Amino acid sequence: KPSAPSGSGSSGKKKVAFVTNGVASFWTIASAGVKAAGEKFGVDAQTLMPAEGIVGQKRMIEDLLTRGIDGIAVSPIDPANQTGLLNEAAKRTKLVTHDSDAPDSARLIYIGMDNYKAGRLCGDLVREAMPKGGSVMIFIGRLEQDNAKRRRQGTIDAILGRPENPANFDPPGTVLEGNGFKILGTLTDEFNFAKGKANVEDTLAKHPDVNCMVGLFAYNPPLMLEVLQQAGKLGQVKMIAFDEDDATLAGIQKGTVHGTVVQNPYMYGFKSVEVLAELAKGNNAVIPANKFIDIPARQIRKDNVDEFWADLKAKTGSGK
Amino acid sequence: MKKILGITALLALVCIITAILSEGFLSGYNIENLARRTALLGIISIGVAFVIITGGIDLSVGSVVCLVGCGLPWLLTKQNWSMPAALAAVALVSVGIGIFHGVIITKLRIAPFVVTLCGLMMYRGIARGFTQDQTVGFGGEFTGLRTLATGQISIPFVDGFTLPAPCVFLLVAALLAAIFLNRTIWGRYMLALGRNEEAARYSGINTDRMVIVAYVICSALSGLGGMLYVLDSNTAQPVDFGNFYELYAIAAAVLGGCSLRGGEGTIVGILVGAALIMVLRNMIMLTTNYTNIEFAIIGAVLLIGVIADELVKRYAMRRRAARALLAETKPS
Amino acid sequence: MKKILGITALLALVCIITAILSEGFLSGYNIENLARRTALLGIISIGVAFVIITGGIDLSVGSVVCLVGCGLPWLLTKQNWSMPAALAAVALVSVGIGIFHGVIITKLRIAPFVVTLCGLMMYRGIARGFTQDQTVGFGGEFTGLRTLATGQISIPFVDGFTLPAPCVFLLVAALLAAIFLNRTIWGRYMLALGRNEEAARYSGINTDRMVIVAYVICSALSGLGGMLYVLDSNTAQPVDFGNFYELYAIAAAVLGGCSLRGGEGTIVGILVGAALIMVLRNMIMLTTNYTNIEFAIIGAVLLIGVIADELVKRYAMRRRAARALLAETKPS
Amino acid sequence: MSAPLLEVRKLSKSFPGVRALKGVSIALQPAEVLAVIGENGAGKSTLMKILAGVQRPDSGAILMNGAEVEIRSVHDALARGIALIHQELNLADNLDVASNIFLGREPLRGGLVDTKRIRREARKFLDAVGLDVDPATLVGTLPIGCQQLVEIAKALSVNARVLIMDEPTSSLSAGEAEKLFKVIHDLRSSGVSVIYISHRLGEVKKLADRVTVLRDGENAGDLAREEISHNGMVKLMVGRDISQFYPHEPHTPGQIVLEVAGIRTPAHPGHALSFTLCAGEIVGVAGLVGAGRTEMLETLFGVTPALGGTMLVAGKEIAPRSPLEAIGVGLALVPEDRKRQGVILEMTVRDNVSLASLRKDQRAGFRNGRRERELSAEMIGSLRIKTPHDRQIVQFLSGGNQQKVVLGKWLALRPRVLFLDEPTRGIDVGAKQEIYRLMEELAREGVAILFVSSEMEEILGMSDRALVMHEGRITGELARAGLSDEAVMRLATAGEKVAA
Ligand SMILES: Nc1ncnc2c1ncn2[C@@H]1O[C@H](COP(=O)(O)OP(=O)(O)OP(=O)(O)O)[C@@H](O)[C@H]1O
Ligand SMILES: Nc1ncnc2c1ncn2[C@@H]1O[C@H](COP(=O)(O)OP(=O)(O)OP(=O)(O)O)[C@@H](O)[C@H]1O
Ligand SMILES: [Mg+2]
Ligand SMILES: [Mg+2]
Repeated sequence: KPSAPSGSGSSGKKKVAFVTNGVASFWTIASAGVKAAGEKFGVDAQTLMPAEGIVGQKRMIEDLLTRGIDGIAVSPIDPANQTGLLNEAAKRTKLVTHDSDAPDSARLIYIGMDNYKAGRLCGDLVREAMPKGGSVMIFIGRLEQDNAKRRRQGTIDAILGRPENPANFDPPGTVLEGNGFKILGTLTDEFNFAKGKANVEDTLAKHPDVNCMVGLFAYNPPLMLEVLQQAGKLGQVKMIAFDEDDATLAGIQKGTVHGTVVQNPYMYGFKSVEVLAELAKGNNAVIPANKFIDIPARQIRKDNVDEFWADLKAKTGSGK
Repeated sequence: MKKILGITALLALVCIITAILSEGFLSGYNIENLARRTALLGIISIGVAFVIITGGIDLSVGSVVCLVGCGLPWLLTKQNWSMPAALAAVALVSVGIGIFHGVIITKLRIAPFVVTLCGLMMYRGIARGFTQDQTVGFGGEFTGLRTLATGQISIPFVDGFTLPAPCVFLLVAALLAAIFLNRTIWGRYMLALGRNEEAARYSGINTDRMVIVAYVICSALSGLGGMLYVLDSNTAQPVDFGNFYELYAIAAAVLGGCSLRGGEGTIVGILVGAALIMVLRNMIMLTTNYTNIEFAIIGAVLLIGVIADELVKRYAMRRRAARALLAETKPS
Repeated sequence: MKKILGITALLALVCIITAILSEGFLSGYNIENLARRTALLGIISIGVAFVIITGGIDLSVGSVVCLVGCGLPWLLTKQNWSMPAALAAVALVSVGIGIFHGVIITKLRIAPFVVTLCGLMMYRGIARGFTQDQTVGFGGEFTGLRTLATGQISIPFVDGFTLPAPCVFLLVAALLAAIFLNRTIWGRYMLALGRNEEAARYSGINTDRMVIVAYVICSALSGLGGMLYVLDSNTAQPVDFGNFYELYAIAAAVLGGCSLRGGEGTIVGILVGAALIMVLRNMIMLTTNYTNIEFAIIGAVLLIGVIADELVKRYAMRRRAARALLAETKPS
Repeated sequence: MSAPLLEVRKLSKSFPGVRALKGVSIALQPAEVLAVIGENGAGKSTLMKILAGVQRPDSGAILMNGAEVEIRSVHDALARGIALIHQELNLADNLDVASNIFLGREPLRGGLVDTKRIRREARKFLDAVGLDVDPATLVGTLPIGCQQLVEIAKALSVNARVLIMDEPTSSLSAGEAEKLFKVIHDLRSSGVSVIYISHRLGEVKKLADRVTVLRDGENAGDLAREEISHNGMVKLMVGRDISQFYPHEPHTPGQIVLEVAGIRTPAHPGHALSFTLCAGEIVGVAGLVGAGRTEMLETLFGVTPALGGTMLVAGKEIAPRSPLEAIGVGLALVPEDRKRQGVILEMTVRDNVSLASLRKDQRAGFRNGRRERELSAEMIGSLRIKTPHDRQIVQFLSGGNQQKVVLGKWLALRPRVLFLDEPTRGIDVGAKQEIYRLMEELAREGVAILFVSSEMEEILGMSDRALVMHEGRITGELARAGLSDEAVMRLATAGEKVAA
């Protein structure tokens, strides 16, 4: 185990870091990819999850630069405003972005997907689950980070049948109608699980006849399942999920969740480290002309859930 | 119980307003939810109230909730401990933390604020350490254990409402706490030392032991709360599970009539305080679409509550004085 | 300055250990980063220290940081206010908050803990309200203004290190604070009333005014800190910008020798305390891969620090007593 | 006759539930020492606080040199030359002596506090009160008696025209008090007027040019210089004669109940304390302030455990490490500082009286409510505690009655040995006499009483035997026959010259 690295070169291995935008189980899967790629490409690869938002992420990146890192992959929390920090990092080391892009910065490449498009996939699942339309409530951890905003907007636009417009933003408090659907609102919980659960419960109290719930952060769907089960409304209220929490996948198997949109966090981690390792060796050919490695999101439904889950378990080694 | 009249009236008012504005409020389902949330907050608030009554403060409540809330599923699902062993472990840790705080505060005479502030940082750090920052939960297992938090007890002759299991814990805890505080010698000792520790010591009270007991009660109830919270939500993330709960708990206790100067507090008041906080949040959810100003509203209500309480007290005192004066000047 | 000897030694120790374990630690780049972070924390810690010295507490620091940190870019970029107007607005709000706290605490006699706890909830709630929970930042604009936080001042004859601009703010604030506290009558009054408010009042001091001034200093420096934080990071998320900063600030002040009982504290000590917290975090990042236990370590160091301080004090006292005993029993 | 320097006309002041002053009038001539006396709660301190700007009156007028003035704040009062030495100590113990003396009136230099000048000038005032400490010493490190002198120096530094002293000698003993009297004489000679409040009537007789007596917030009468006599003052204060002030009758001591051999206190570990105490005996402990008497009692009672030596209670050796253990063997202590260590001010009479007995009367950890009621009723009756009911908050009782509550708390435990530390400190004559009467009764019932007092008359009047302490040592023991003013003073100063 790397216990006390002190600058590049002491162990001979190149050092790269994978910085996330927060602490979440989603990133745990990514860190499995980071580890696997680190072993495969012979680099010291570390996953860092800032617990304190933007200020914490900045501090982490600065300290990584101090440590003498050979490459950093980062998921910027607020790309538009973190350009300065990213450029500073790009000056001192190889910098790539993952999960959330910062196109205006000097990052070498973006590895990930388009959250707006993934959101649209999610919206499509809603329409698929409810061909006749109905009322929908959206749950999400926070609305501040760029990827969350875009994901939600994609979902809304797809449900309402709007054309693609990633720059659009509907305020969370407004009720939106169209295409036979009524989007009742978007509730955030700031990662407070008790509140996340209370949000779902209060929705049932306020709108007893709600038809569909969409959970856009990995932990939202499990909390929703929890509440629906306690309220005896499993299956009655359609559920659309995002990401691949175990409870979500189990729900899809049982049919209580219609489907989920999965990114591929494992590949985010793996690809990021792969690219950084190659760059560190001086191989710049890994960067395509469009400076984008697409790791597309996928829709998982009852028909492909078993295969997906088995694959996931194999990759993260959580099958035991 | 004049002290909690104001807060009870406020609670009633908020309930009435919400009931008028939202049909869902009085539904059995919503009331069950409110009862369960109040129970969870109430349990930790009672704990913190004991510390406040002895003139101390405990800022580590939220972190103990996190430590137990993450520790229990971690032990059960990741370390494969047996259920009794895991329960015993979290109970021991909770009590141990209380003893640790109490001993440092009484024997080394370090301010409770500082000791428990360190606790706030440490216990969450430890939970993040052993879970490796990963979300832990029960998956679909341990449904029996989870009934402790999710179970519903049907009440005879009442339809459409079943009592959530945490309420039973709350009622038992509140009853025991009230008896302890008001009917036992230890309870009286705590009230006395909260007012004047030196005089209590000179009266032959082992004040150090009483203070330690108060911190143990607080940590134990925080641990119980943490267990129920995680059994209820089924999953916990160490970075933010229980964040700021100490502040809610203290707010509930203060709303309920505990004075931070020590020596004052009623258990019923604390329950009313906890219920008020939960009903306020519920109200904002049910009647508006702006949940992000929830905190602003709770903060404002809390502040207005204590200010009104203070002003009413002053007014009452002035009236009493005036009446006494009148009685004196009137020829008898 | 015997009081801060221990903490200064601890800081030196941590620095030496980190320097040995990590080459990067002593690089100009890292020292600049550390200096800037210490400056930012130091500024809000000095503010909170004034409140602590008068025997109060301010839990709203982090929320004021959030309010100003989100408010400034919001006014400039979303509301298109002119820079002087926006700066004046956040300054006014900060000072206004201090007056608000001070007046409620002194005139209505409500515990500072409660008042500022409500502030903690309210100001963040307000920030979340007006930003609609959206991240706000300066984009690529306002580079001139941002120099206040990101600027580097080269020092004559020193290569490879430039002084981060916030350090200038810190030095000015610390100098003014030290002079204010030790050499002006108001500083005296604060020290006196922090220890014995009645004594101060009976000496003809307008204690209420002094308390209000302390809260204003605290809020003003919190606002300054919030401005510098957001100018430094260029962006702020209302949900967690400044979260828990009050606790760090209080921890820095306590580490630096402020007693929560009031009437004690040195400005230099606070700077050392702030630096210690920042160096500890830096050490963990530079020398280990376990950043998630960072908090556990800070909490533990803080606790060990105050315990050691207490034990050393006791030991010194016992030695003095023993010496006195010797002198007394010796025939003169 | 010209207008008085300071005059108060029909001043009234009410607190919630109490009318502290009901139209009180006083007049103070230039260069006069006016004593204001009265029972506890008569309104003396309230009146003085109003004059010093700490509190505002409800109605009435204050005149200076015949012109009506309004005193809105302490600052106002100081500006008009009125300074008050409060009944309780009011110093910031985190600041040094000089800073405390000039607190609120610091001389400035270039906008900053002129520390050098403060220290230099402080020296002058310290010399005046005969306190030989460095002005840079932290006040917190000084013993209570010295702090009281600092407080007096502080009042002198105002250069007031009217100096009010509210029980300045309550924590001073003979030596320091003498110094103070000299200061007062000097002040008078230089034209300053002094209002002097004290429960020690001997002092009043010695000092006062005139006496104003307050009773229940009203004027009860004035005494001119030649009319001042002990009985005259008492009669005006309590409205009746109190004959035979010290009800002492010699007791025949029973068996030895407390035997102290070589006990060392943490404050004075250099000296071993030894003495014995018999059942039914009242033993006084005399000494100057800081002689270590409180320390001795606290050590015997387990508050600050002894560093060595042995202690036998009824023949059984014990070494109490907490009051709890001391109580267990039948000891009880009525502490020196009533408000801090004696009562819990915010609790009721009943709760205070029963506090120490809860453990004894418990039923499996539960309180025995009926027993508590019986106990408080019994104590209110037998100690004649003046209270409307036993649910009254102790804060609202007068000092003497608070002291009786403390006594009641201990008598409920039926102690074998009762330690009393300054049992009559700040208590009016009526209450004093009741406490003496109680001591007598208890001794007759066989309780051994050890009482510390700084009042010479009390020591002489009440002891069967007296121990005298000086700087942590017991310098002598005087049997009743050998008890005299001079003998006690000689031992209390250990042969040093008494400052007079
Ligand atoms: N701040 C206050 N609040 C309420 N009651 C008060 C207050 N101050 C004094 N009192 C009451 O006013 C009355 C007069 O009190 P005061 O202190 O003036 O008496 P005193 O003559 O100085 O007595 P003592 O000899 O015990 O010092 C008492 O009944 C007292 O309880
Ligand atoms: N808290 C303390 N810390 C250090 N020394 C103390 C402390 N309290 C008292 N002393 C010292 O102990 C000695 C005895 O003080 P103590 O109060 O016991 O005297 P006393 O004879 O009871 O006087 P008094 O008449 O004031 O009751 C004094 O010389 C004092 O300096
Ligand atoms: Mg008085
Ligand atoms: Mg004494």
